[in-house]
Amino acid sequence: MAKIRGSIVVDAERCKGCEVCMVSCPTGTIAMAKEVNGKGYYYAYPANQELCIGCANCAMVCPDGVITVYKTKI
Amino acid sequence: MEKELRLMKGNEAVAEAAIRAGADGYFGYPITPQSEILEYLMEANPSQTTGMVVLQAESEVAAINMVYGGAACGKKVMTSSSSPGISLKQEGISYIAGAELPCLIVNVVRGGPGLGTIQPAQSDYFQSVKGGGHGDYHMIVLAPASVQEMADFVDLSFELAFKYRNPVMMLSDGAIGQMMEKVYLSPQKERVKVFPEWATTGKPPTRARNIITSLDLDSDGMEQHNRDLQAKYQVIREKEVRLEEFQTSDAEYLLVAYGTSARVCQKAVQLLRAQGIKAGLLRPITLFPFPTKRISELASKVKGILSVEMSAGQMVEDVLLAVNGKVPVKHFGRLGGIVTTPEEVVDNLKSEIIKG
Amino acid sequence: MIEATGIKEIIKPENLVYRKTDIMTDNILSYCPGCGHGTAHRILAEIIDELGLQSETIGVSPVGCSVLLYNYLDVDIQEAAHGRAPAVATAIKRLLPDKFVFTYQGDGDLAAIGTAETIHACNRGENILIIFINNGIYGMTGGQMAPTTLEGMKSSTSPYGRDIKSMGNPLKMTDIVATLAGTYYVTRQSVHTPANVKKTKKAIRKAVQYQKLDKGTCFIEIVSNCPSGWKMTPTQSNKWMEETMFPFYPLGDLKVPEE
Amino acid sequence: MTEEIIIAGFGGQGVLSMGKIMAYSAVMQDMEVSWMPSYGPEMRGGTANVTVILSTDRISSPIVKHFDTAIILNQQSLDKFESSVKPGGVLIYDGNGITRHPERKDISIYRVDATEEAARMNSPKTFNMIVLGGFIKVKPIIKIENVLKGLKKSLPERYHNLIPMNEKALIRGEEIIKEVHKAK
Repeated sequence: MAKIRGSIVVDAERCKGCEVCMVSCPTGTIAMAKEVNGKGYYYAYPANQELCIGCANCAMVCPDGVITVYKTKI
Repeated sequence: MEKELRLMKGNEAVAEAAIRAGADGYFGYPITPQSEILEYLMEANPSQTTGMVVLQAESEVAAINMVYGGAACGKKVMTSSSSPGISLKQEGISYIAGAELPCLIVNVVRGGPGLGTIQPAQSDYFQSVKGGGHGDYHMIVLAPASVQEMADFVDLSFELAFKYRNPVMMLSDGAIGQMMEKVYLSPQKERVKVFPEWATTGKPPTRARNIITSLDLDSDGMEQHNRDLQAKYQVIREKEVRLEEFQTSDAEYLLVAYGTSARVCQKAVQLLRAQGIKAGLLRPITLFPFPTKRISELASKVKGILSVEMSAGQMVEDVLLAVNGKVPVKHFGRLGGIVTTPEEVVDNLKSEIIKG
Repeated sequence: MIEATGIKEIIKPENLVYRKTDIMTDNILSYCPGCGHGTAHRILAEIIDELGLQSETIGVSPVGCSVLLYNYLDVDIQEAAHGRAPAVATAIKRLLPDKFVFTYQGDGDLAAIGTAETIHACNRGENILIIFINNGIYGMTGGQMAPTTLEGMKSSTSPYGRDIKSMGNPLKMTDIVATLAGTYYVTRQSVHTPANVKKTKKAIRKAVQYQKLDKGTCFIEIVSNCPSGWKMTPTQSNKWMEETMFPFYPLGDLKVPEE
Repeated sequence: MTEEIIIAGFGGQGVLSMGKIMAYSAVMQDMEVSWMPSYGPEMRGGTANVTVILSTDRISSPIVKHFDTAIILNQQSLDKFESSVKPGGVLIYDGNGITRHPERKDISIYRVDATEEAARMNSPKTFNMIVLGGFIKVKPIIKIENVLKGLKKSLPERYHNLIPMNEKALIRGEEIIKEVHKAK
């Protein structure tokens, strides 16, 4: 059976670190960075990228539209 | 095409002229003494002929903001009201001036302050020519003195409004709005189908989006916007002054009056001349821009000037600035809705200027 | 440039499932972290994109936090005076009836200073879409009490909580407009979870269709958060919204067309 | 030639429309006209008056203090406007309901009992046309044929059947107006 694998790209410089994506992620892919971006926010990043299923929940709730989502079947 | 002769009230003439000028929209709210404008338009029902939209708004505030919305689409739109209603519109007028939108606002002035009276007055001069709403801005202000001019100035107002992207006010009063005179109406103009390039009409792929706003949170940007506005007003001051003179060539005494008062003063000049007093009249047709230069020239030739206005003395401040101390200047006018009579003007000129 | 990307082998154009629509400009949103305004803007932009409405859209932005809406959506927009957006939109739609016209207004704008314009535009049945963001507070001016502020809710002008006796009741504007004959579709949604985002998008899509069919006013309330004004983290604010706002402003349709 | 006229009476007597017909008739004769009403709530049941100016020249002030002719239709208006008639001018009044008759000796005074006559003719609505007929007799500035032309132009088609009745009233007004006093 084909397995669905996803991946996200966070425009970290535009991320405001609100964490809404993190709590919306069903697989725990996203975490907040330990360092800040140029604006001083702890930005979101795919900490556990192998868990991502490309569901786009994170992107859908991101108020700043900084997440791009990709998905494929392996 | 030949002009059509009608006997009409000033208010009706404005309404009919708006249809014939090819106006796209009128948004108004009833208030005496200008309600005939909305009534006439509703009865004429131009949506069925020219396609002009006529809407009774829920308030003067809503009406002026409808004008904002329509003007921002590049359409020929207008509203009308009377003094208390114009006060309500001031917020919107400031936004329209700030966003540089063309439109026509007709003020059929009644006596104030407050609810005041429904009779004619000219006590809205300050709020018309000096701003009225917040911020540094000017409307172009035209002062019709006859029913014919109530009609003619509608088209002129739209022309000036679009030329300068600026609101234009026709500052009339209850007397001109309510009285009937002969009027020659221009033939029907086509409504303009081409939109100005700045209008919000839906962004095609061929241009950037159009934004209509008066906001700039950056103070430097806002200062520059203000400087641009002031430069525009300066051009208007230089190019758009309109006035009429009556027996000024040999005048020793000058009356300055606009609108209904100018009509009264014309008769006063006749009465004075019959008594051997060489009086003349200057009638500003534009109140902004004010005919400062011409008044200054005449001030060098006359012995004294009487500024006549149905107010406690508003326009006289601009007359004083123009005359700049060359000769005595006094104000005369009745208040609260009473129209000054020619005889009163004669008496006042004699007692305040000639003997004074 | 900070690296915040996932697995390189998956990140290929043919695998793309979601990216920010081009109708959203690249300007950085002026909203606080976690604010629902951004999400609401984005899904409106997505609808405009998906339905190919860019060249026929004219929006009206309010006064309030979303005053700069015109910086974020790549469509023609007019910025209205506080509360007057429905009047402005009325004229736009009447003069350009083939265009898609919407207003985007907050609770102070729509339900306080603009109450008259809102009610009358809805009552006339103006064929426009009104999007109403209700976060129970005045965000832009610094967290003052709004007409929709809940009983007991603290704001900078109700520092001890909204006292009904002296400050009046929270106003259910959406319930009011649903009673007006001119409204065709009235619904209350939110954008704080993926499921809610989908529902709100669906509502906006419907409103666009109804406007095309000249059905009258469509009114979509989005109950939203104000982390800064509520003095909470974004995720706390969303939780608080579910627990406290939704019971008073329940999500769902208030008026649906008879099909 | 300029004729400055005040017409004053109750609201509802047709004061304003009489002025309008007068103005319209003068337009038919290629004259300049102005019609300046008192307006507002006072029209609804209270007094109503209108200043009509007919002239061969451009009209300056539409508002004047003294009149060549005053057409007075009730006591209140008589009290208010008798003194406004220019010396040598004309005052025309309907005697109906008048308790204090005009007293000035320096003006010509005419009486046209139009209320009574309209009742007798069984057409109270033509009251103001009887008065107008009286005016035309005294001051033949406008011609009856032009009044009728003006009516035809200003009235909607559905009222054109009323024009013959109005013509009758105008002629009756010319017949019944009586000179009370002639200015020296």
